[in-house]
Formats: sequence, C-alpha cells, structure tokens
Amino acid sequence: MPKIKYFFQQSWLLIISSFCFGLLIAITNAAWSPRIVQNKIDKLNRLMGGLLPKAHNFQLQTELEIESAKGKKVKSTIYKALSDAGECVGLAFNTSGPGFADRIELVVAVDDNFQNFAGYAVLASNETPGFGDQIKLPYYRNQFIAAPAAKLELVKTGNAEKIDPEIVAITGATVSSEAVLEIINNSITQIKDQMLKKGLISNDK
Amino acid sequence: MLTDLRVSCAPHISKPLSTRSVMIDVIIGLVPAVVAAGYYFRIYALILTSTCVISAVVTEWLCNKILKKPNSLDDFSAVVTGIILALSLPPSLPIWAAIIGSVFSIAIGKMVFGGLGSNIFNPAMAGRAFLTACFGMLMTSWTVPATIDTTMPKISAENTIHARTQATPLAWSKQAIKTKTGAEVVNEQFKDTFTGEVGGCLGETSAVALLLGGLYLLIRQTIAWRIPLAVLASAFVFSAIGYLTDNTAYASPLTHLTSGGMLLCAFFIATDPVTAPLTGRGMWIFGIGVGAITMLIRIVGEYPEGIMYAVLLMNAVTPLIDRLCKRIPAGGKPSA
Amino acid sequence: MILADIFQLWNSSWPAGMTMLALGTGFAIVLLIASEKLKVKIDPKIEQIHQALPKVDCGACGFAGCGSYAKAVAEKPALIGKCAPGGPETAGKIAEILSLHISDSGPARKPMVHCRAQTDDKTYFATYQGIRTCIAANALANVQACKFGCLGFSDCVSACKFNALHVIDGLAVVDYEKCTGCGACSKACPRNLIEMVPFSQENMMTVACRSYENGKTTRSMCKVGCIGCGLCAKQTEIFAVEDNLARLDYDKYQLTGQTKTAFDKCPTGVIVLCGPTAPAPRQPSRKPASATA
Amino acid sequence: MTNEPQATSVLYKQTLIAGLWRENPVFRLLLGMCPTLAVTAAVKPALTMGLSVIFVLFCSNIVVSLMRNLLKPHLRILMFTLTISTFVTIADLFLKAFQPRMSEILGPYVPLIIVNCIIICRAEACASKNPLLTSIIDAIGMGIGFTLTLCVLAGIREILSTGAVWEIPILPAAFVPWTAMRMPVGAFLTLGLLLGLVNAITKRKA
Amino acid sequence: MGNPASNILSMKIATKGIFTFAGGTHPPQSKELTAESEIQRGPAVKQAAVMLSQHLGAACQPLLRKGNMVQAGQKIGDSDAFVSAPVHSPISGKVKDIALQSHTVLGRSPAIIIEAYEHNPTKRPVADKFTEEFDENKYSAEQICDAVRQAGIVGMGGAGFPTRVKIEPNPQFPKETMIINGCECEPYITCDYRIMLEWTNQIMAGIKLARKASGCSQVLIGIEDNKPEAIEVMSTVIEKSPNRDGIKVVPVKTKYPQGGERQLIQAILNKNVPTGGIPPMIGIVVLNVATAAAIAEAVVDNTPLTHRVVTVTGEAIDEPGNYYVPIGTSVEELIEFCGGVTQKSAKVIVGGPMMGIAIADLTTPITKTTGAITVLTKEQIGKAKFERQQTPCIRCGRCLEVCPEHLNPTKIAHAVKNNLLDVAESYYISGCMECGCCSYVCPANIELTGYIRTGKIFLARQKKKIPE
Amino acid sequence: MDTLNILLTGFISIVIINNLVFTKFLGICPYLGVSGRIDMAFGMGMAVTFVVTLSGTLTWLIDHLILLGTPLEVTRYVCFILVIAGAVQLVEMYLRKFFPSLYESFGIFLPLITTNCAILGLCLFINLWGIDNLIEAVVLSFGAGIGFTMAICIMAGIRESLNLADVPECLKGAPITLITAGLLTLAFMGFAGMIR
Ligand SMILES: Cc1cc2nc3c(=O)[nH]c(=O)nc-3n(C[C@H](O)[C@H](O)[C@H](O)COP(=O)(O)O)c2cc1C
Ligand SMILES: Cc1cc2nc3c(=O)[nH]c(=O)nc-3n(C[C@H](O)[C@H](O)[C@H](O)COP(=O)(O)O)c2cc1C
Ligand SMILES: Cc1cc2nc3c(=O)[nH]c(=O)nc-3n(C[C@H](O)[C@H](O)[C@H](O)COP(=O)(O)O)c2cc1C
Ligand SMILES: Cc1cc2nc3c(=O)[nH]c(=O)nc-3n(C[C@H](O)[C@H](O)[C@H](O)CO)c2cc1C
Ligand code: SF4
Ligand code: SF4
Ligand code: SF4
Ligand code: SF4
Ligand code: FES
Repeated sequence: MPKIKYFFQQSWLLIISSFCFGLLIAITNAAWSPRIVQNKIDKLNRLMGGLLPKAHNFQLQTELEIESAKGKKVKSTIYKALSDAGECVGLAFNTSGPGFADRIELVVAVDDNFQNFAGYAVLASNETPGFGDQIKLPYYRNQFIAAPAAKLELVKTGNAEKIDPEIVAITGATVSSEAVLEIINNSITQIKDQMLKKGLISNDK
Repeated sequence: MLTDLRVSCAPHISKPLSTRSVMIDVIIGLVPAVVAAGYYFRIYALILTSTCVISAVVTEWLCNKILKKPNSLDDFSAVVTGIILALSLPPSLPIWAAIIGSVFSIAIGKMVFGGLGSNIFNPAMAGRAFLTACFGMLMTSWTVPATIDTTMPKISAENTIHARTQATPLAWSKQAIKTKTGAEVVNEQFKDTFTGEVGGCLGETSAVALLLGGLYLLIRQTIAWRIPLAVLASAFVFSAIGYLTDNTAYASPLTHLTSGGMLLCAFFIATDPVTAPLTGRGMWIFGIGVGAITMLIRIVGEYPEGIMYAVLLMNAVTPLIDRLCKRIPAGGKPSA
Repeated sequence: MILADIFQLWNSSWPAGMTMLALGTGFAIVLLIASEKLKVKIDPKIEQIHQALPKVDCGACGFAGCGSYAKAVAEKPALIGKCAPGGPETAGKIAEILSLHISDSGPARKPMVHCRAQTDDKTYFATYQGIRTCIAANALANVQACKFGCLGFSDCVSACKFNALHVIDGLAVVDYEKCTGCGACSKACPRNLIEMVPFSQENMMTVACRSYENGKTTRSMCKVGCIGCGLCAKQTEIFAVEDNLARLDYDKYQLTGQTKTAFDKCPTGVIVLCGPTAPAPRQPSRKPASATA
Repeated sequence: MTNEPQATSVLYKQTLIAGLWRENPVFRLLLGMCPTLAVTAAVKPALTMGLSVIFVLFCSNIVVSLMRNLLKPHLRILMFTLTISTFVTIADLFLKAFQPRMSEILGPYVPLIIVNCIIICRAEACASKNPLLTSIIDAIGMGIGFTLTLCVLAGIREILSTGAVWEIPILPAAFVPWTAMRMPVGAFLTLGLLLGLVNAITKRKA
Repeated sequence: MGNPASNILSMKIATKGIFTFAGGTHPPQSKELTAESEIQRGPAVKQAAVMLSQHLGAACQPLLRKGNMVQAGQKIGDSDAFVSAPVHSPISGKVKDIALQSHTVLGRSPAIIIEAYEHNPTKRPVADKFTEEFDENKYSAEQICDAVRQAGIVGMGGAGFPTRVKIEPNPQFPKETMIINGCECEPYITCDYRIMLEWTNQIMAGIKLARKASGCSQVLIGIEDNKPEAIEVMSTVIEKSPNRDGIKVVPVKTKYPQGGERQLIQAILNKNVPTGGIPPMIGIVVLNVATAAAIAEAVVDNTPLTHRVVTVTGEAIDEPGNYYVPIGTSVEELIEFCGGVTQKSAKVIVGGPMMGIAIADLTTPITKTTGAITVLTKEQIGKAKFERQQTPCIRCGRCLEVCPEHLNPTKIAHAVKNNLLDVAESYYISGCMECGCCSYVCPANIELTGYIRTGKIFLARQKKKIPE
Repeated sequence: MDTLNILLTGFISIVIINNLVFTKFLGICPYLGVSGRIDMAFGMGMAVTFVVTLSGTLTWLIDHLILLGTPLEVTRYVCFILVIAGAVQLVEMYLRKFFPSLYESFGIFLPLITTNCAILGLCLFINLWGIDNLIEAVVLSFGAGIGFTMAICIMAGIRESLNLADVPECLKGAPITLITAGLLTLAFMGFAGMIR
C-alpha cells in the first residue's frame, strides 16, 4: 500500500501530463489531418496532372505489387485520369527501383490503353547533384513523352528530339539514366499484365 | 681562447639531407611525366601545370600569412603538390577549375591541419576529389593526345558526348565489364598505354615516363620501396583474378597497371610520406589496401578509375594502421 | 452543436490520450522500480558533481556522458571546465565541491622564483642551440654559467594553466594577481627554482638565488647572485647563510625594521619583495660590499 | 542568476543576447549539430527548421518552467522528453499541413528535434531553474541564435552550390556551381571553417 | 644464424664482419685524423680537478681537506656505497680547494682541485709491460675484484659503471659470456684502436683476469671490420697466449652504433637484451678494451686509474692525436697542448660527434669516461644543423629504419614535444639508448634524440613525485 | 539466397555507402565529442551498435504491430523516444548492477546515446525506407551501428595523430574534426554506386 502511495506521489504529474499531451496531439491531428491528406492528394494531382495535362480528375483504381529487377517487391498504386468529360485519358502509377546512390521513386503516366508513355516525374531520388539528378531535368524527361509504351532502349548517342523507343543517356550518368529506364520498363509490363488479368483494361484497342 | 661556441644535444653532425632536397628529388622524378604530358597534350598541359604550381605556392604563402606562421615555401612541398595535382587533371580542364583545385589542396588539404607534415589526406588527391565532386562533368571529359589518330573513338565536334567519356582505356574496360565483351580491344591498347598515346589525365597516360621517374626515386631512396611494390602487386593480383575468370570482360593485369593513375599513384601519390604509414608493416598494409580498393572500384564500382578514392580512404585509416603496426622494441616489450 | 463537435473530437482523440497515459504510467513504474532495485552506491563527491552538471549527456566534454565526466573530474581536477553546456557556472560549482576535500591550514602558499638574473645579468659561455625547453637545456652542462639560475625557456609558463607566469627578459616572473597557488609551476621547473612559500603577508621577502657557488664564482657568473656575504644574517635571525647562500625562514618572516635594513644592505640586491603589490626590485649596487672585504 | 528587481531587465537582455553570440548553441556549445549540417543546403529549409526549433524550444521551456517545482528527480528526464516530443509532433503536423514541400525536404529531421541536445539542455539548464519569463526569453534567444546560424551556413552553401540565395539568382550565369557544396562535404567543410572563424574572432576579442 | 658462438670458434680468422644488428647508420668515419697517431704523453698539468662523481652510482666523499698534501695515486675520495668507485690523485701536490667544477653530465659538481708540485713526475704511457705468457691463475677471483674496486676502475666505454659490480659473480644473474667491446663505432675516436694495437698483451691480461673474476666460459672480442689491423693483432695474441680456450675475436660489420652493448650482443650472439634491462639478465658482461687494460694494470701493478687515453681530434685541432692524460686535466689545457685550435671552432665535444656532449665551459676536467675531445668546425656540423634549421617531420620513416632499438623516434619525440608523456611511454621511450642515429638521418633535421632525452628526464621527474 | 543477398547488400550499403554519419548527418554530437581517443570511440561505437539494434528492432515492432494504420500513428514519435529512452535506461541500470566490468567498458556510454539522433534517426529512416520485414530491419539497424563505429574509430585515429600536429589554434577541436569529416565523406564517395 505505501508503495502505491509513493508511486503516485512521484509520478502523478507525469501521468496527468502524459494524458494531457496525448490529447493535445490527438486534437491537433484531428484539426489538421484533413489538410495533410489534402496536401498529399494535391501533390499527386500536381505531378500526374503535369504528365497528363488533359486530365481533370484522378481516381484511385487499384493497388498492385510488382517485382523489381533485383527481386524486391514494390507496391504500386494506379490512378485513372479522367477528363472534364469524365472519360479516361490515361493512367498514372508510382513505382520505384535502385538508382545510382539510393532508390529512385517515380510517377509514370501512360495513355489509357498502355500504348504510349505520357512521361514520368521523380518523387524521390538521391542521385549525385550534377550527374544523376539530371533525370529530373526536362531535357531527359521529355524523351519519354509519347514514346511507345514498350521496351525502351538506352543509347549513348542519338537524337533526343525524335520520338522513338531510343532514349539518349545523360552524359556521364548512364547509370542513373539506365535506372530510370529499368524501373519504367520493368513496371510497365508487369502492371499491364496484372491489370489485364484483373480485367481493369482490355487488350483489344 | 675559443669564441662563439655552440652547445646542443647530441648528435652534432647530420646526414646531408633536407626536406627540400627530398622534395626536389620528387620534382626531378616528376619531370619525365610532365615532359610526356607536354608532348601529348601540347602547350595547354604546361599551362595547366604551371597554373597549379603557382596557385599552390601562392595559397601556401597566403595561408602562412593569415595563420601567422613562418614562411614555408622553401621546402618545395607546395610545388610537388601542384605538379601532382596537375598531372591528375584531365587535359581539357579550364584554368579556373585548376586554380580552385590547388587552392583547396593547399588550404583545406594541408594548411588547416598545420601545414607540411600534419595533413591526414594527400592534399593533391583531396583537391582532385573536391574538383570531381564540384565539377564532375569537367573532370570526366577527356581529350585524346594531340599526337595521334587513335583506334579509340575520335573526338570531334559533332561526335561529342559519349566519345569523350569513353576516351580512356579504363572507360573502355568499364564498358567491357558491363557488356561482358570487348576486353581484348582494351588489352590491345597496351602498347599505347605504355608510351602514353591514349586519353586520360595529363600525367597518367605515359607509363614509361612514370616508370623512369619512379625508378629514379627508388634509386635515390627517396621513396620507400614497399609502397609501390605493394600497390602494384595487389593491383596485379586482383586484376589477374578478374582476368582469369573472364578475359573477355576484364582487362588484363598489365593493362590495369599501366593505365589510369596506377603508376603515378604507386610511385608518387601513395608514397607521399606524410600521409602513408610509418612502419614497414604498415606500408605493406597501406599499399595492398590502395591496390585492392582501386581494383574494387574499377571492377565492381561505378567509376572507371579508383586511385584517388583508394588513396584518400587509406589515408584516413593510416593512423589506425600506424597504431596497429606499432613497432616492438628490439628487446621486446618491457615487462613492467 | 458545439457539444457534438467536442464529443466527436473526444471520440477521435481519446485513444491517443489513453496510449500516452499508459505509456507514461508504464515507464514511470518501471523506472521507479528500477531506480530502487538497481541502485548502486557511488562516491558522494561524484554524485554531487553529477548533480551540478547539466546532465544533458551531450558528450561535449569528451567523456561518455555526464556520469563519466563527473567521475573523471573527481579524480583529475585539471579537467574542470570541459563541460560546454554548463559553462563557467558549472565549472565553479565543481571546483567548489572538489575543494571541500582539499583541507588547508595556514596561509596560502604562493610560488616564489629564486632567481632574479635577467639576460644581461647572467654570463654565458656559449650559444645554446638545443631544444627550447628548460628541461632540455638543464640536461646540458653549462648552457649558462650559473647552474642554478633561471634558464628562461618557460617550462613553468607552459605548466601554469592560469597564465600567471611570464618569462620577462630571461627570467620567470609570477603575476600574483592571477596566480591561484596551484603549484604546477614549481613542479615543472627542472632547476627547482620555484618554491611554494606560505604567504603570511601580502608581500613576502625572499633571497632570489639558489647558487651554492662561493662568492667569487657567483660574482663571476652573475651580477645579481647571492654571494653569501652574511650581511643580512647580521641584521636579523630570519636570514641565515649556509653553503654560500643566504636563506630566509618564511615561518618567522616579519616585516620589521631589521628586515628592512637587511633588505637595503644586501650588496647585490638579491633580497627581493614578491607579491601582488610589491614594488619592482631595486637595481643592485654595483660597488662591492664593504663588509665582505 | 540574481533576483534583484532593477537588474531583471538587463538580465533579460543579456539572456537574449547570450544565445545570439556568447552562448550560441552551434558555435559555442556545439549542440544540435545534426540538423545544422543536414538542413543547410539551402536557406529556405534552414529557416523552416530554425523556426520549428524556436517553437518547440519556446513551448517546452514554458511547460518545464511552469512545472519546475513539481519535478521529481527520477522522472525528470522522462518528463522533459515527453514534453518535447509532444511539441515536436505538433510542429511536424503543422509543417505537413501548411508547408508540405518543406516538410518533405526536411523529412525525418523534424522529428529529430526531439533529440536535439539544445532543447533538453535548455530545459535542464535554464527552464527547470528559472521563472517563466526568463525561460521564455532564453528560449527565444537560443532559438534565434540557432536559426541565424543555420541561415548563415545555408546562405554560404546555397550561393556556392547554385549561385542563388533563397532561390533568387545572385551570381552571374557564367558561374559554374560547386555541386560539392550541396553534398555532405560542403556541409562539414563550411561549418568547420565557420567555427574556426568564430574561434579566431573571439580569440582576438579576448 | 644457428649458434653463432660455436661458428665463431670453428672459424678461421676473417677480418670481414658478417655479424651485425638491424638498423644503424653510416656516418663518415673521419678516423684517419688520429688512427696512425701513437699514444703520446699528455700535458704536464699544473692543476688537476678530480671530480668526486665520475661514474654511475653514489658520488665519493672527499678523504682530505683543503691544504692537505697528496701523492700521485693516493686515494682522495671514496664512498661506502656498493655501486661506486673511489677516485685517486693523478699528481702529487696540495689540495687547493674542494669546490664546484663544471661536469659534462652533472653541470656543476664538487671536485678536489689539486695543485701540482713543481717537480711533479708525470706518468708516461708504457709501450706494453705485459707479455703473452701472462698467467691469471696467480690471482684469486676475490683478489681481482678487490683490486679493481680499490683502483677505482669504472667502465671506460662511456657510461662509467663501476667495473667491480659488473664482473663480480652475482647469484641472481650467473654470467656465461663476456664480450669485449673493441668496436669504437663512434666517428673520429681512435683511442680504443690504438690501445688494441699498442697494449695488446695488457688487454689480453685484463681479459683473462676479468674472465677469472666473473667465471665466464666464453670471451668474444667484437671489433669492427674497418680495423683489420686490430683484428689481426688481437687474434695473433690470442693464438700465442696460454689458457686461450673460449677467447675469440669476432669481426663485426662497421656500422654505427655497433659498439653499443645491446647491438654488439645482438650482432654476435643473436640475443636481445630485454628492453629496459641490462646484459647481466641474459648472462652477459660487456667490457670496453680500455677497461680490460685498466684491470690488468690494477691487479698486477696495483696501479689506480688515474690516467687514460684520450683522442683529441676534429678538423679544428692543430695536432690531433691520442694522448695519455691525467684525469682532472681541463679540456682547455688539453686542447692547448694539442696546439690549440686552428680554424674557428664551433663546438667542443666531450666524446664523439654522435653521442658526445657539447660543453661550454672549457675548464671542465677530463674524467675516467672521457674517451675523446672532438672540436668541430662549422663546416663539419653542417649549415642546417649549425643554424638550427628545422622543418616539420614529413614522416619519411628514416628514423624508424635506423633506430637500432626498433623504436618509433618521431612519435616519441612528437609526443614529448606536445607534452603527452603517456603516449611517449606507450611508444617505449625508455628503450631509447640515445645513440643519435635518428637525429643523424632526419631530413627535417629534428632533434629527435634531444626530445627523447628530455622526455626521459621529464618522466623521471614525474615518477620521483616531488613532495609538495 | 535472394533474401540473403538483399540483406548483405543492405548491410554493406548502410555501413559504407549510406553511412549514417557521412550521408545522413546523424549522431554528429558524439562523433565530435567522443572521438578523441580510440578506446573511447570504440566503446561508444559498440554501445551505439547495441542500442541502435535494440531500438531499431523494438520500434519496428511497435510500428508494425501496433501503430501503423491506426489513429495512434500520430503518437509515433512520442512512443519511439520513450521506448528508446526507457530501454536504454533499463539496460544501463541492469548492467551497472550486475555486470560492473561490462558497464565500465561500454555501459557508461549508454546514457549519452539516448540523446543521440543516430538512434531515433535510424528508427525513422527505417520507417521512411518502408522496410517491411523484421529481419531486414534488424540487419539494417545493426549495420547502421557498425557503420557508426567504423566512422568514429577512423575519426578517433585521425584525431589522435592530430594531437601531435600543429593545427592552427582557432581550428583545434571541433572545427578540424568537421573538416576532417568533410574530407572523409569525399573519400567515401568512392564507394558510391557500388551497390544498388
Ligand atoms: C562524383 C561522381 C558522381 C557521379 N554520380 C553519378 C550519378 O549520380 N549517376 C550516374 O549515373 N553516374 C554518376 N557518375 C558517373 C559514373 O561514375 C560513371 O562514370 C558513369 O555512370 C558511367 O557511365 P558513362 O558511360 O556515362 O560514363 C558520377 C561520377 C562521379 C565522378
Ligand atoms: C642502474 C644500472 C644497474 C646496473 N647493474 C649492473 C649489474 O648488476 N651488473 C652488471 O654487470 N652491470 C650492471 N650495469 C651496467 C650495464 O650493464 C652497462 O654495462 C652499463 O650501463 C654501461 O653501458 P653503456 O656504456 O653501454 O651505457 C648496470 C647499469 C645501470 C645503469
Ligand atoms: C650508442 C652507443 C655506442 C657505443 N659505442 C661504444 C664503442 O664503440 N665502444 C665501446 O667500447 N663502448 C661503446 N659503448 C658503450 C657500451 O655500450 C658499453 O657500455 C661498454 O662497452 C661497456 O663496457 P665498459 O663498462 O667497460 O665501458 C656504446 C654505447 C652506446 C649506447
Ligand atoms: C615521395 C613523395 C611523394 C609526394 N606525393 C605527394 C602527393 O601525392 N600529393 C601531394 O599533395 N604532395 C605530395 N608530396 C609532397 C608533400 O609530402 C605533401 O605536400 C605533404 O603531404 C604536405 O604536407 C610528396 C612528397 C614526397 C617526398
Ligand atoms: S602554476 Fe600555479 S602556482 Fe604557478 S604561477 Fe601558475 S597558478 Fe601560480
Ligand atoms: S623558473 Fe625554471 S622552469 Fe621557469 S623559466 Fe626559469 S628555469 Fe625554466
Ligand atoms: S636515439 Fe633512441 S630512438 Fe633514436 S635511433 Fe637511437 S635508440 Fe632509436
Ligand atoms: S627521419 Fe625525421 S622527417 Fe623522417 S620520420 Fe623521422 S622525424 Fe620525421
Ligand atoms: S544533434 Fe545529432 S547527435 Fe546531437
């Protein structure tokens, strides 16, 4: 009995304040969490909207698990882009894979029947500034726009302007260039397959 | 009877050697490499070299002034640093970048640690590493020697980017490792790497010039023979392992030894006494470490060349090596 | 309406509150029990120091946290002042705690340099080219003629943590304003020139010489050395000459008329007054003392 | 610290200024080095970080100062940790809600404020011993000191690594950016040299 | 190397040394200045200052007072301590004073100053009063030890350890091997060389006496191979003398510091004296050739140690040579006797240039351990050393390479310089014998040996725990 | 084999390539403070390794078993720090009581570690990297500790030899340590891209 009394003598303040702090956090969270969720959505919208300018609205379609080139499981969320008129103008999904220094996370957009790419955006990467982080620059990214959504190929020289499956590597950063390609190539086929299986897209078009 | 006597501790005589004479020896040893650089890369090589030397010397002078230290230019170590830095730069580097490199070498690589003898990292390599981190693109573009029309891809205006980055034999061998073919092409370049008619840093292309200078230093006993031997031997062994497993993907050991900065490193960089271990056993470990890390980076890593990082990494562990290889007195450790 | 809002807020936040409550209570119980059950005895002094420290465990002192610094500093008071977050305040507290245990009786001891020869007063046979420390110079024979005098290479200066010693023109001089009487200098001097003397008065007199050479030799080596003439001993018994050197009995020291006379009569001026308010030592009278003749 | 009434205002001023220079948490006390290095690649995140630290410091100093007479020795540190982590969580939520970009850049360095030694140190050394007002002033002084230091460091790194400050180009376009300054090397070197400079200045003053 | 000792016994005399130690260096020999100079009579001194402390161990107490008369060879100072040796007067005369005199090691130390009579006969070096047939068995071991102590013999190779203590049987460390040190590795000095050439029989006699006293079974005479004549002469004498079993000359490589006892033992026996230990611990006694000669004289003639051979040399000396000098002669007088100095001298060194001590006060008297006076000019010292130009250590490792004790001189010296004595100790500062090799080779011209010496003194002071 | 490969590369990566100190700036305070002597540095490194492994595992468990996906997620930071602090303090008391010699050699570092951001930082990064497998979390935490040990030991070696160097007065201590750390990160860039 005296032990319990001693315990409360020592720790009443702690107990009370931990409860209060808990409430404080929870209340703050309750107040701000809508905004936080909204921010996340906004960001995705912004990124995907940049890739699919025609899209007005994005709709969560499904979540898939794909296997990266190194055998790691990666989760991918697929969104459907809807135009003003509500028709599907493309699909966008996030994916990731190993880059030069760390993992590279991308958002990739394709047109609605996996015919052509609509481009990609970098969600997160840790490539060397000046080298690999040029994958964020438009001159490299633009090569993907409207490229056919099949196996892309990396070349050292070529015409970057031309729309074809040949992607010209960033000077001095072949590894990062290749990594982007690998991630995209790898995920596009798997996602396409899985979605076909699920019947979310049809093969006929 | 006698006037003006001096007293001091024994011994009262000393060998006719000085820090300056040691450094001048190194400079003499570097002359063939500088001459070769001048031959292959023409006047711009000499301009780069003198820029590096002058800015290194001026930086040292300034640092001494700022830190209120006695002038230390007469030991010529800044000149050595300048030359070695220059020899490790690509021939097309702009002058301003070379200046930044030498200033970094001397100021951050050397003077902040207390000047000659106190620095932990090889100043020239620290400067080069900084340049690489800052201006990676400039530091990885190569021009081919002015003397030749080489079998390697040519440099021309329209055929720019990738050709330049592949102009060194090591870039070729890196490619060979990736594609698992083509190492023979690299090995065929052996004669060129020996004379120096290949792309690469100013001072690393001509193996024969480097060997000449290295031999001079060995004969003069300016450098400890253990380090060059250990570096070359371990690099040889590790590259031979690769070569024996797959000679289409991995270049031959001799190519590895003669190309890139390997010889420059073995004779002039890894041997920098200030940043290498003191004891004989330590030198072996250091040399083997440099050779092994270089080959690790060349074969497994992403960069075609690994000398600079290998030297810096081993510099970092030099104090630990020195501690590990503490000498045991002739009479054994004292019992008490 | 508001009520409903509050109710909803409460609804969504009580789990967090309860978790924190549980966590807090849990840890409080565990820590309290542990601190009871796993108590170890430690030196109360260390404990005291530990209490005085900020207990941030930041490692800025170079030790593994406040606990180990407290232990180290208790053993080695020279480490006082390493705690950056605590600053001078904490350093002062630690010093206080530690000094409780250094019992001291009698007047504070302060250093006194037993040499007063500056460069011009000394005789040199040769130019010293060796290592510029007193201990190295002292190991070589006859770096300066007088084997007993101050070498002026500042070993004591570097030993003093309080910047209270300076070599001025080849002679170590104590700055009594700054001196804490720690005695480090006295241990550093290879010629044992610095003696820790009980300062029974603000300023003390001393015979600033340690030379046991006979008067003639001393004269030949040093303009201001003690020649053992005995004039001071004739004035008052607190001076005594032994082995060609006058000494002062510090325990008996009193500034009386006789001491003043002894002070004034000393032909070489080797008797000096030291202390925070002592005047500069007088110049030696150049003419030989009549009494010795 | 004295309690004489007429000295208090002077004291407050001193406390405020102490954090800026004499007891600058980064330069003099060498505390909170991790965020100092990690978030100073550019000025914007550095300022955000600094403001977050000010907020946490401010709130936790208030709470600790209010509770200072109720603290029990065994559970004191636990209490501090609890307080600090609560406010850090709030700061983190705030950034996520209103500064999503900064929140992303700062990443886990915001929650790491919990273990930032500055805050525990101030709680321990100042707030748990002083009345409310002194603690608040101390928090503000220290926080501003920390923030300013971060900004100076970030300014140097940003201008060298991009030629811009606050993302506004300053240097001519011909300037080739020193990318190394954006990397860890730049962080360590700049802070090291800056510390050396501060040491040199204080030496000269003393 | 197998068992080197037995190899030696079965080896025909070779004058090329294969035996050596690891490390060491090759300073210029410069022995040609005096190598051909026979031992000559020294100055007839008017005054001799006999230091009361000329050896390791307790200093002597004076046995007479100011004004007393003394005879040449009379004992004038002694001590009751075990590790000590009496001192004797080299001349007949009057005690002028007992006062402090400059001492090479101790700075100022008490000495008995004797003023010579007008008609003082000076002792002259005798060619070789001993014959090959000398038979040590006439003397018992105790007799020998006693005579050695009474004659005040101390090691004449440099350290001055009382020889009686060394050769006397010690139950704790039974002795097996005696090494006679005739290396004389120090540049310039030739006194031991001349003694070996001129007093060969006397040395042999001393060796046999010392062997008898110590009970060693084996005697190895180590001589550097730059002295082939000495090797010849010594070997011939051994072959001719009776009881020569186990006595052998071992030519060793010419390398500094081959004459250091630890190096000599390592070279010819391939054994290492423990760090911080002394040779007796592994059953070895090392004696200098001059010490051996002194033993013979002391035992047979009852002559105390009052004179010794001193090499006066250096380019600054007019008539360099080897002189038989009364102990107590001042350096100044001796230099004057050799014709004074020719060029502008820069340094007067008691001993050789590698280990000798530069003195400032030329009234310093010769002691039993003074083997040489070397007067160097500025040119010989070298500009860098003379002007004390130092650069920072470039960690070239040369000092490690030459250190015969396999230490890390630069680490130790730097630790001492930065007052990190515990670091210095962890690098075995106590193992340094101050041979000077490291300082000699250092391109940065750092006084490594000086710092190490300083560190040792520092440590000794620290350990002594000065009372507060 | 595959998982083993992933674990191994993950381990090497966090020790050498993504070293906490050099690339993530975690644990800089002890890195500056306790790197004066090698024995201390090694003790500190070992203690960090122990604590980081322990807390990496614990927090991963708490995160995945309790917090993730519940409204309690907001209290994550509080939970983490309390778990770390509590666990460390308990271990410290336990060691001090029952294994005094072990405590002397590495337990003394424990309290210092609680306020070290390497620990909390790693727990957060593990979460950030989306490690969803306990073994991987353990291996990564352990690797992070080893990486820290390596970094601090190298630094201690360098600082011990800098003790004998003639570093300018104003750069002594933390400044030169930071500069050295900067050059070290340059050197470690050599391993970049080696493992992906
Ligand atoms: C400091 C430095 C950083 C580098 N960072 C990257 C990078 O982030 N991504 C990349 O692909 N290559 C990077 N590289 C280039 C690689 O080392 C390598 O040269 C290149 O990827 C090989 O491809 P290449 O065919 O373009 O030369 C970097 C090189 C250096 C020197
Ligand atoms: C403290 C000390 C004790 C010694 N004790 C003995 C001893 O007991 N027996 C002995 O034969 N020699 C003894 N020696 C003499 C040494 O073995 C050595 O011969 C002497 O120090 C001279 O050596 P050096 O001229 O090479 O310096 C001792 C020397 C010293 C310094
Ligand atoms: C570096 C060094 C060199 C020495 N060189 C000689 C030498 O050449 N000849 C010699 O007799 N003793 C030399 N000694 C002294 C010997 O070590 C040893 O003390 C001496 O031979 C012992 O004999 P002693 O007691 O009869 O003097 C040298 C000592 C040292 C430390
Ligand atoms: C054999 C030898 C090799 C040297 N190599 C280098 C080098 O690679 N880089 C450099 O900056 N300095 C070098 N130096 C010069 C000097 O040691 C260097 O500047 C010091 O590191 C500065 O403290 C060398 C000196 C010698 C004697
Ligand atoms: S060392 Fe101590 S006693 Fe000596 S002067 Fe300095 S403070 Fe005074
Ligand atoms: S008092 Fe002693 S330690 Fe100080 S300078 Fe004089 S001799 Fe040196
Ligand atoms: S003086 Fe000492 S450290 Fe130097 S070489 Fe000789 S034994 Fe070695
Ligand atoms: S010989 Fe001189 S420069 Fe070379 S390592 Fe030794 S001390 Fe340094
Ligand atoms: S702020 Fe990271 S360990 Fe202190």
